[in-house]
Amino acid sequence: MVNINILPLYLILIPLTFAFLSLLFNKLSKALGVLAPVLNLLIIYKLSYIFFQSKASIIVNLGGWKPPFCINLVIAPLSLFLAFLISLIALASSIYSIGYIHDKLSYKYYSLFLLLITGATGSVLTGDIFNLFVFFEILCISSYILVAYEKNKDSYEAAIKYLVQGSLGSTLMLLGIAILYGLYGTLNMADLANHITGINSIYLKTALALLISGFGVEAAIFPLNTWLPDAHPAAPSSISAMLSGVAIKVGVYAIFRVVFTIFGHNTLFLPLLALGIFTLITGELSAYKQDNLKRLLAYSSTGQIGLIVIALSIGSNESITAGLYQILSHALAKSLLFLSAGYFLYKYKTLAISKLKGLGRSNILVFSSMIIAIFSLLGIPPMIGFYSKFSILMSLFSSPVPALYAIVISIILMTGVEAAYFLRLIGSMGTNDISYEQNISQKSTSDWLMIIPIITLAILIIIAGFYPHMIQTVLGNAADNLFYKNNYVFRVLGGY
Amino acid sequence: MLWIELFLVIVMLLGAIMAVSHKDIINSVIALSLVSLITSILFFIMQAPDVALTEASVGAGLSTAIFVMAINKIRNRDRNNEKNS
Amino acid sequence: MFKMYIYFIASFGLFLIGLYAVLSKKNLIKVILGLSLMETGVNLFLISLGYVNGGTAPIFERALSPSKMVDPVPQALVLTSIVIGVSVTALALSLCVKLHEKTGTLDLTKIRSLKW
Amino acid sequence: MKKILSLIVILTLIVAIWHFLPALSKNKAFKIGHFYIEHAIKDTGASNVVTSIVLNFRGFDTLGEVTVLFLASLGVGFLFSGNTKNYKPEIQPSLILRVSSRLLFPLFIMFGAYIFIHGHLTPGGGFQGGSIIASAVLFLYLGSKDKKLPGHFIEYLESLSGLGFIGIGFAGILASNIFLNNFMPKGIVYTLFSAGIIPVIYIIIGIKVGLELSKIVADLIKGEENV
Repeated sequence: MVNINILPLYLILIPLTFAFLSLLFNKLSKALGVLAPVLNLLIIYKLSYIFFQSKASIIVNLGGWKPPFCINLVIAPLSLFLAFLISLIALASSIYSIGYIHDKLSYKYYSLFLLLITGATGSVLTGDIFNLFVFFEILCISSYILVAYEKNKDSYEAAIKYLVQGSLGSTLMLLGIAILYGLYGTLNMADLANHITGINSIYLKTALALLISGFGVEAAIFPLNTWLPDAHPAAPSSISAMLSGVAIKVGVYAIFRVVFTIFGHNTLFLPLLALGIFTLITGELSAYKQDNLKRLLAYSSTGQIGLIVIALSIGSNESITAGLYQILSHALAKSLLFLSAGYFLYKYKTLAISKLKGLGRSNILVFSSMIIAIFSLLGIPPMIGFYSKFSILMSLFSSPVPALYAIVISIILMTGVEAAYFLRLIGSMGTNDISYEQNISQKSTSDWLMIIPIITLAILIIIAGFYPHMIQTVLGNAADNLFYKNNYVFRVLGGY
Repeated sequence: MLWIELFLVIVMLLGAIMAVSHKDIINSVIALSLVSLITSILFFIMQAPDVALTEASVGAGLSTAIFVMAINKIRNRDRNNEKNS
Repeated sequence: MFKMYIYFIASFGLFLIGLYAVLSKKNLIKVILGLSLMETGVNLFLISLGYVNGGTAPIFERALSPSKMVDPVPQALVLTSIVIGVSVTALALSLCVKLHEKTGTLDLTKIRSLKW
Repeated sequence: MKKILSLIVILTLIVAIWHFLPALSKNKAFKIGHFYIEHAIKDTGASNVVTSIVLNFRGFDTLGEVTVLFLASLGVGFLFSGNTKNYKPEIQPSLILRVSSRLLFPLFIMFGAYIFIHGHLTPGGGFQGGSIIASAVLFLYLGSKDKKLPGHFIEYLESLSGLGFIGIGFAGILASNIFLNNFMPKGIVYTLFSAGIIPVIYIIIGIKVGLELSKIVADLIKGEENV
């Protein structure tokens, strides 16, 4: 009964409608916040089922015109994968927020949360560059407000810093789009890709630089990531998980959609490789010194983003697969860690690692999930993180990268640094001597609402580690979708 | 026509420089409003009446009002703080 | 042709003056003002891209040929970007007011984490 | 430091203009623009091409744009949710301002409504009309001694009109399986009742934008809690 050609649209419309509804029916807002990701997951399941039967991407044309003249949604493996990731993390974080967010304005929280999902899903699905800009703005603006949700001095500072840098980025992005429109008179990504044959003229270079720096603010690439270590810790933990697990990845996706699909660049992209290495090194080195748990996780996020950018910018098919793999493993592990950091903040009102000493033993479920996530981030064999890191290194060796050994050594060294601070964290939380006096409130249902998403994510990390080849195949499809621009152009413009 | 545009652009750029460099923030906001207004006229000259209408009502009107209200709030609080201390 | 040069200088002038304000000003409201200027510059640039010498506005009248109309697409885009701009400005200013409530200052050099 | 910065800015300006002038002066053919001009009156029935692009060809952008404005009003409302006092000006408005603001308020509203109802025929539309309505509200505030907008009620109306926009798009799905399709009869061009769903959407947008911007104004002008 359901028409395939409009089904993908519901991925955007459901969270958007629910965001409006949650202001109308304040009592239902929690249920709506959980229901939207669930429905989205069901739709994605149905869509991927259809996709694996027909092996053709689904193009949704809005408004009843043919692609270059209307906005279209492109449902291909890559966008399905990212939409799946968004809905999954959103589901975990929305269940968690029922236990975590208690103030009386929480219906506004859910409304903003749903709009965050709308923005992220929309920018992943859309096939029009100006529409991408609009959805990106929805994503950014809702995260500015959510960062300020705690309403204290730090959160206001973080939010305004994020806002200024973010809107600077979006202005640059708009200028880039304007130049592209001026050159080719079209806004559809596939149509643009059809026109652009290589990054040869100064205008194209300028446009590319503007677009990368615009999306790079949200993606937290090296010179533009000073907002991240303030904004991620200042947000409520459920939102930190969303920002770190989803929002940054959407930025990375947008950058590489522009570089690979629109500009058709399909070899090593040196500037981004260099920036990725800088991002990795600065992120991990600054994480080492932190005592605040969430700040440490935020810096570690920038380091991991550096790794993802390195993998994607190498620009071979395997390396893109590896980069997407790393996106998956990092999203799962980092949102788990942020959620559990929020759990400790909620229970003990502190985030200082020195004060959390020895508290791991009394919260054994959360603590063991944290250990699983950390092992996955470090790349210890049975977890999903091992395969992603391993395949990044393998793809590095199999492609012509300048200063190959320097890059490999820096990645390994940075993994060492990462291991040092994470093992310090585990060691300090798992010791026997408890320095901080415990004032544990009795276990309530809201505790369990927070613990269940954390454990579920941990189980997912382990299970995903058992099926590396299946994930590799799926992500390989997604990488093809990003990499082979002619296929994409053909699918979208097709009969035109 | 050309000279009118040239004149408008020069006034606009001067207004922008004044908006950025003036010490008193209220004057900067008024200069910003002037820039918006001239931009709106330029939009009209460039045959974009829809955008000109939007820029005039949103950019020159409401945006300035929002700026002034926010600055007013900040100044009131400053004054109250001084009175209290 | 000379006309295009004027618009071009105007839009990039606004953009760069705004960028200068964002990068170098200490007062937070000035920074937001600079963002607003940049936004205006980009809008002017977009509209001037679609301009045709001697063109007419893209609104049909009964006795008007559509052949000399200016490009309507940038106008639609600018409509969107103006509205987004005013939303961001309103949000930024209310964050400023709240920040001032907590810290008592809007000077970037005095606020610990706001150095960029 | 500042001087270096400004020097860099000026240098960039010169370099940018030097590089970009030839590209601009080429005056390329705008591909999709011509399509829209050709098809606007035939296929959408709106004589204002910009309106037909904003609401029909690229209507999804406008849905996003309305959402951004909704977000802003939600955010400003959230940030000032602690302030519950009414607006009380320090200097009382004069008699002339008080009376004229009340007299002119309905005229302002009418003007705004006129602009968004005629969006498909003349310049202007939902956003412009909405912002004029918001300035009417601002005017009312300036001429009053003690005023408060019903914030929660406005929030309801905002979400309702947002749902209305989605609902019209959805009606397109029911009618012809295409979201935001212009399924209603196009009518006679150049008359008020033409262009199918375009005037309906613009009225909804006008109401929504008017409410949102007035709510932002009201939130920002409201009294302080702890002063």
